Amino acid sequence: MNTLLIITGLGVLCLLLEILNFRKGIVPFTVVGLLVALGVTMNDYGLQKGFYGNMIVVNNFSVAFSSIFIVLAILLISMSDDFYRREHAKISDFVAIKVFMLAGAVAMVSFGNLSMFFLGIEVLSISLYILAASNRMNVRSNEAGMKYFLLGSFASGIILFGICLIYGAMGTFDIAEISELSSSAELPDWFFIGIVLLTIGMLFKIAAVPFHFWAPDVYEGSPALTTSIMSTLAKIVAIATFYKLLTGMNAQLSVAYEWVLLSVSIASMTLGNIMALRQENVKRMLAFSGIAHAGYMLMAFLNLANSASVLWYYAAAYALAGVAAFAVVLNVCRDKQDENIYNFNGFGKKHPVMAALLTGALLSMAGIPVFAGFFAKFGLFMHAINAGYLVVVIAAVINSIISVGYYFKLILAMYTKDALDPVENPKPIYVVVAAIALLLNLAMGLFPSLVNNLI
Amino acid sequence: MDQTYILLLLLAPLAGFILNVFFGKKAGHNGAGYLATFAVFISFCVTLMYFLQINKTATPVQVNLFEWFSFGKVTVNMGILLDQLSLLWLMFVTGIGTLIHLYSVSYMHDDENRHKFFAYLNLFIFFMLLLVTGDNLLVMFIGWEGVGLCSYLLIGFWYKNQDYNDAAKKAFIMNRIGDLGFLIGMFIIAYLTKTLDYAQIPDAIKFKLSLLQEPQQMKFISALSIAALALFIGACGKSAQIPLYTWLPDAMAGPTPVSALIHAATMVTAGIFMVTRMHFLFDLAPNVQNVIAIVGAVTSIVAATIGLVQNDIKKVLAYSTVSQLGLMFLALGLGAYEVAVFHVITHAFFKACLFLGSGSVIHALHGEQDMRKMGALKKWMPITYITFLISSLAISGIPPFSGFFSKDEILMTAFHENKVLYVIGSVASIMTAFYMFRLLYLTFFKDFRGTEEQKHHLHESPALITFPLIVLAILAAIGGLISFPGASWLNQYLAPVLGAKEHGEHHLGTTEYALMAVAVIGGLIGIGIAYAKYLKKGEVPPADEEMTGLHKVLYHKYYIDEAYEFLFVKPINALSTFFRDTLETALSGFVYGFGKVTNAIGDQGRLLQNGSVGRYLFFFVMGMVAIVSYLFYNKIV
Amino acid sequence: MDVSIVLILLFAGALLSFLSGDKWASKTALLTSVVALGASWLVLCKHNAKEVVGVSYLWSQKPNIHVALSGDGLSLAMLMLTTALLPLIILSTFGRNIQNAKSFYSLIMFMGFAMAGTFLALDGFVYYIFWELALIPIYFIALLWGSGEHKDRQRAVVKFFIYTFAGSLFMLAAFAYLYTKAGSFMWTDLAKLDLSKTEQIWIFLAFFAAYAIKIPLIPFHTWQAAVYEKAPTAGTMLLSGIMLKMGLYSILRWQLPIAPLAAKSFMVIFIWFGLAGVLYGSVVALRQKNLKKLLAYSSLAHVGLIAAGAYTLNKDGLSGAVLQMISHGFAIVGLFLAADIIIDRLQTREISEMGGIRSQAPKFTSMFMIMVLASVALPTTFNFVGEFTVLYSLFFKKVWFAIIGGLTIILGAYYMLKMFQNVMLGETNKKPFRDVSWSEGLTFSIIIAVTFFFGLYPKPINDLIAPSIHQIMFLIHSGPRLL
Amino acid sequence: MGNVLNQIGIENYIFLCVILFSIGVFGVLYRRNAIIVFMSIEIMLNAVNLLFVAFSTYHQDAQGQVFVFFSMAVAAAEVAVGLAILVSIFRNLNSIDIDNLKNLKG
Repeated sequence: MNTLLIITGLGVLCLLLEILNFRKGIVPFTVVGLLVALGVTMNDYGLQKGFYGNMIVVNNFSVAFSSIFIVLAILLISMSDDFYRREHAKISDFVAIKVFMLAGAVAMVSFGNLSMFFLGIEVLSISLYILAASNRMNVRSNEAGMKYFLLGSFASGIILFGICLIYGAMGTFDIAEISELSSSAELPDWFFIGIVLLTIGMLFKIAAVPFHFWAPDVYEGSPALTTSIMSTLAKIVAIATFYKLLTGMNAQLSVAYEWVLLSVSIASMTLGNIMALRQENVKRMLAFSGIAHAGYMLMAFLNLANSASVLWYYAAAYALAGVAAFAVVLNVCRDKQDENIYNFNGFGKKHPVMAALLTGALLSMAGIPVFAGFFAKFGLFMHAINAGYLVVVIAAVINSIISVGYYFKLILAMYTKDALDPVENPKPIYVVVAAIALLLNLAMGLFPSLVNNLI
Repeated sequence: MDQTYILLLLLAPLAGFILNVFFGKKAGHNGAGYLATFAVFISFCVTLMYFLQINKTATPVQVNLFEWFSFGKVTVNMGILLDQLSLLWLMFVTGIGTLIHLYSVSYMHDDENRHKFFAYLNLFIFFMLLLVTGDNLLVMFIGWEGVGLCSYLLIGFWYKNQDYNDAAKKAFIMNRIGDLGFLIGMFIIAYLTKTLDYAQIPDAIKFKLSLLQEPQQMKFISALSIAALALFIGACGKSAQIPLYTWLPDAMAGPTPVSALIHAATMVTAGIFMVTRMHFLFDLAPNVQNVIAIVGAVTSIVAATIGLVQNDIKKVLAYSTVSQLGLMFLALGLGAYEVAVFHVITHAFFKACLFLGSGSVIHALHGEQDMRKMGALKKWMPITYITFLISSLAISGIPPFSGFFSKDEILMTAFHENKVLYVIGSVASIMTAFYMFRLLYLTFFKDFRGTEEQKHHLHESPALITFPLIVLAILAAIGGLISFPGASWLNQYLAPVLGAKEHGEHHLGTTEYALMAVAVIGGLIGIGIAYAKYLKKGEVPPADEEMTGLHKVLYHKYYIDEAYEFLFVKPINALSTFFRDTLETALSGFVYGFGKVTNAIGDQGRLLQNGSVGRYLFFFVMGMVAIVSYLFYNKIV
Repeated sequence: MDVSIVLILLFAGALLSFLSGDKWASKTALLTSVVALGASWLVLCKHNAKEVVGVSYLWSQKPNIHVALSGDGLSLAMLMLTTALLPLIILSTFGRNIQNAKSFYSLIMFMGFAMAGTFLALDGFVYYIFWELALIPIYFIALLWGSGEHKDRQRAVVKFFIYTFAGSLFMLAAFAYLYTKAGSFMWTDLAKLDLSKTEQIWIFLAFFAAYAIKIPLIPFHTWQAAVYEKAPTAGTMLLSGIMLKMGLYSILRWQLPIAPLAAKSFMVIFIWFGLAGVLYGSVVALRQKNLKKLLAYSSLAHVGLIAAGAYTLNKDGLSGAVLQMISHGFAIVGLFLAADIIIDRLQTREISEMGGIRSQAPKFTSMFMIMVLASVALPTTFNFVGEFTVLYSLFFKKVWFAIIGGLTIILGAYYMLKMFQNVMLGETNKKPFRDVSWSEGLTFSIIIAVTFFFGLYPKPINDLIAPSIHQIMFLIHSGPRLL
Repeated sequence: MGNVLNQIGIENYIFLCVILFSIGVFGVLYRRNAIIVFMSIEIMLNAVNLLFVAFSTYHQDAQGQVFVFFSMAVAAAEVAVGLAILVSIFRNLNSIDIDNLKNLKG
């Protein structure tokens, strides 16, 4: 509960600091503030309590996810100073929007009421629209913002419709009450239609096939830092929220519904991986990789009970690896026109440490031990087998094989090609962020029991 | 005590090998040679000691050195067995071995790698000793493969000539074909009897047979027959029998002492040794014995016919060796093991002598081997000539030389068993007499046909070469005494090993004397034809391109090598090329194909993502419709 | 002291090599690998003194994962193979000019660590981790220090990585399935599982995908020759000497005990897989123009025989397979060292451009010859003992198996001697050829010593592995299922 | 009020709103002018708002109507952002046709 207040307050303070002409301090201040918020959040672990008439419900699920969101936000925001060095005057706006977005994210995983959910998702989305289009002079950024906005608000409309039908069926927005009512025998059809519409809206947010089209374009066009937020933080926020929606409302999922999720899952991982193979732009490639990972994560939905930990573990492993990877990408493409793969040529010789970090991050995403990505993937496999869906496991296995193809394309470029540009010193902040993210990722690997026990 | 002596026996040549490998080059000009000779001589002395001992006691010596390894229910020991049979072999292996080492000291004196040569020779002796003395089939197999290796190394000793290397390789591979047979034979025996020790196999077979009923007994025996056949295939490889004989003539690429030691006197008789060793097995398998006899007879005649027209002095001797080995197998196939052994021994004497003699000739002619370029050598090389003559008479079966006795025994046995085989053997003998004397006349008589340069250098070989010749010639002359018809020391000596023979000894009746006479006459006919053709008419064999008809076919060895090339080597190489170029590429392409297809789909997929918001929205709505209608269809909503 | 000390030492070796800098990396790696060898020797002594050297720590309660390291004879034998070959492989690189040496040696040591872990792990999960970890270093070794056209090399290495990774992912799925059944990854628990035949078949096939590619058996071998050729020789040695043994070892340790029914029902098919490899590898090797490729195909033929032996499911097959794994490990490292020496001196890989070396380098020739002879399994070499036992096990199943498998002794002799002839013999080569250096000579000498020692006295290894083989045999044949 | 709802039936409200929503959807699908697309989205949102109100009455529950305020506020914010983006697009491209946005593809 306090988390939300602290984060929102922090956002407002950012704007105030700008007024106080204290620009240089904004990012460190925010990071410190977020660390406090992280502490406060983790302090709530084990708590099970509703606030404000159950608008906000704190439980292990929300704490676990909020914590990882905040960690990601800290890592991402700390790179802002260098990233926005050309528009440093507006740094407060950029940081504040990110912080507000984080508030939306936290609201999305700790809602106890559908209205809170809706507000959260809108806060998050609108912040992202702005961030996507934040490079005003760049047509590509404009285009990304516009595409994201159009499709996103369309999806918002559908989500809203879904909420409306659920409300119509239940007469309440309160999750707990809906959960109670949904176990009663007679339910109007609207309820299910509402669930389906919500599902579709959320599938859009996590960029699952066939609602994924926006993702590659938007990721490519947006400023790189925004892309990194979208592909890591926003993605796992959406997936966590989706999970919470389905479990929270205690919707008895039918077999047919599970088959829908299954098909979407397989389609997402297959399409994501195959399309990623031929991408030249790293951001775009990672966008498709994100689609594939969304597909993997949907495997956790095949049997909702007990899969929260698996999902958290996967999401955290994926996002941390993503942040590490993007930190390196941000550094490499700092002064480049685009993020094409050839920018990475010879990087292994130029900056062995950063190259190693990127390699580690990619290996984690590919699911190779000892990185957390491996344990996460394995946890998902076991979960799916337990749920009795061997098909999806086999599909995931085949997809993992394909995915190696493009992850290693980048590694190959770094280590085997000759550099185009002279050596330049890496900015320490990116190294630090990447290192921290990867270390966290590795540390998770040492505690595979988190897969089952956290939530 | 026995263990020490046996180790001395075995390890002396091995030590010689090791010392020569590491220090041979530094051991002075002839140091390596004398060292090697000494090493073999030590073995000879130990052998002699045991040989004298066993003549008195008639009890074999058996020593287990250590446990080697075990498989199935069989445990294989590094065991040494010195019985009558192995000691007999040891006697001539080490005895002739010593002589040939000595001979080589002079023969190889100007070769830069002589220390290696002697090292290999020592190694060969070591493996040969192991082959002969092992108390089970696997230890024999070590020696079996080991001598094959040394044969390979020595044939290809002049490694700069790739033809020689080809010959060496061919020898090794042909032998390996036989070795596979040997292996399979061993497997069957191990499987059926749970042992590979010679001492235990007969008992195990008897025990098994006593347990089995009639039909199973037949099965058991037929399985043993297959084992016998497989072992015989092994023997074919090592002892150069049809169809695996073609390596032996090519093996003449090696230095002449090698041909004498390995490819005439010792290694090639290993097959006969093995069959004799396993005689109880072959006795159980009459069908296999028939096969052996037929193969032996056919080999002897085929090789003899080829030998008729060869012009390379060593090639003639090589085919003669194959032919004689065939005769030995003929005897083996007829169950007359002691006769075969007898011929092995006499053959070792005269064939070693012949090879060394030819070596002496080649030495004198600085490497010339073509008989068409020799002649009249007896003038310059009397000792060589005389020893050569004695050995030729021996091999031609002219009494009282040793070959007469042993060959006559074989033919006599054949006459009693199977007349057809007798006729084949006799014809082969006549041919032998012919080509040996053809060789003799072409080499030592008439005029010298070589260059003036060669003529200028002609000289008798030094004492180191002639001494072994003389010793061997004496042995070739008197070797027949060990199994004098009617009072055979050899048969008695071998009786404990080979058991009481149903053949027994041929008691000398009219038939026997008649047969002897026929054989002698046959030999004389052969010599006579050679005399008429080459001495009287003074013919010289035609140049290669002038040959016609049968002569040409024979000269080209019935085109067997070409046939093998066409039937086996070419197809397998073609297959290899096909695999390498086509199948590998296809398989590899198939695997890459997965990647290619996936990439192609990826490329096509990119067209779907055309950047149009309208299309994205359209797919969005379509997806939504699809999901909703699917759920409706399943009556879930 | 238990087996984990060896792993720790190897890992420390990787770190130290990296930290010691380019100049000292090779020495550090050699030193630490020798220390690791010593440690595994001590562990082996303790094992022989009937002390328990295996360990098991609980890593995570739920999911139930143990860091369990086996201390039985089979694992220790393979551990000895790894730690004994590692110093030799490192030694063989001395005198070569290696760029960025600290990473190179660090990766080699790390790979040794991962492979040793694979041989030791008794918990399926930990085993899989080591299994995959071993893949990463060899990928980089082959990619960065390899030779040949950059594009070809990249193609070959990436294919190798994806291919083997693909295979192992199926194994991962199988482990996931097994865990849902057994609630544990421990080998003992998995082997105890009473799975239905269908389940066993699928699990068997999933494992097979991983192992057939790793070993490799035909037709899954297409990565092999190219990678062996392109990788630096140290990498090739790691691959052929140790890494492919991972697959063979895993057949014995994991595949057969967990899915014995499947192994029994399809025994003939899998024996044929092995035998087909023997024939195919031998035949292809006959006409290879490239020295390293030729050795790669010879390796294909040998491992085919080993796999066929393992799939016979009898005692001789299994123990013969282990013996041959070890002997092949030494022999192939020796052969690749010889190949590396030639390639280093002559700067070519084409056999047609070689020849006439013997007169220039007599010592080298002798050593190479002995390696060739070991490879063709001449009696008294270690390889003979293994090959003989395996062939006997094949004979035990069917005579034809032994005959076809036995063709290896003919064809093997053919292509090896042909290679030797074309590479070493003939008229003296015009290019100068330096005889073996001290480090090369030492490496050869050790390999030769091992080859002959165990060729004449394989009993120590036989005694070491016998209990493990017995246990595995028991698991395979004694139905469901007691341990 | 309740009577009216009873007379008409809640289903009909749903149908109406679905139709309105669909009109919005089709508008989004068919129109290329960004402003009109925005308006179509607004129609979708407002259709839902209408339904919220209807349900609110149906359930005799004020929450639904409160939600409508939320959603209207959110919609306004959304459109504000959208228009801002549109303005910068217009500055860069001199066009507000969404079909011109095809730089990013593949």
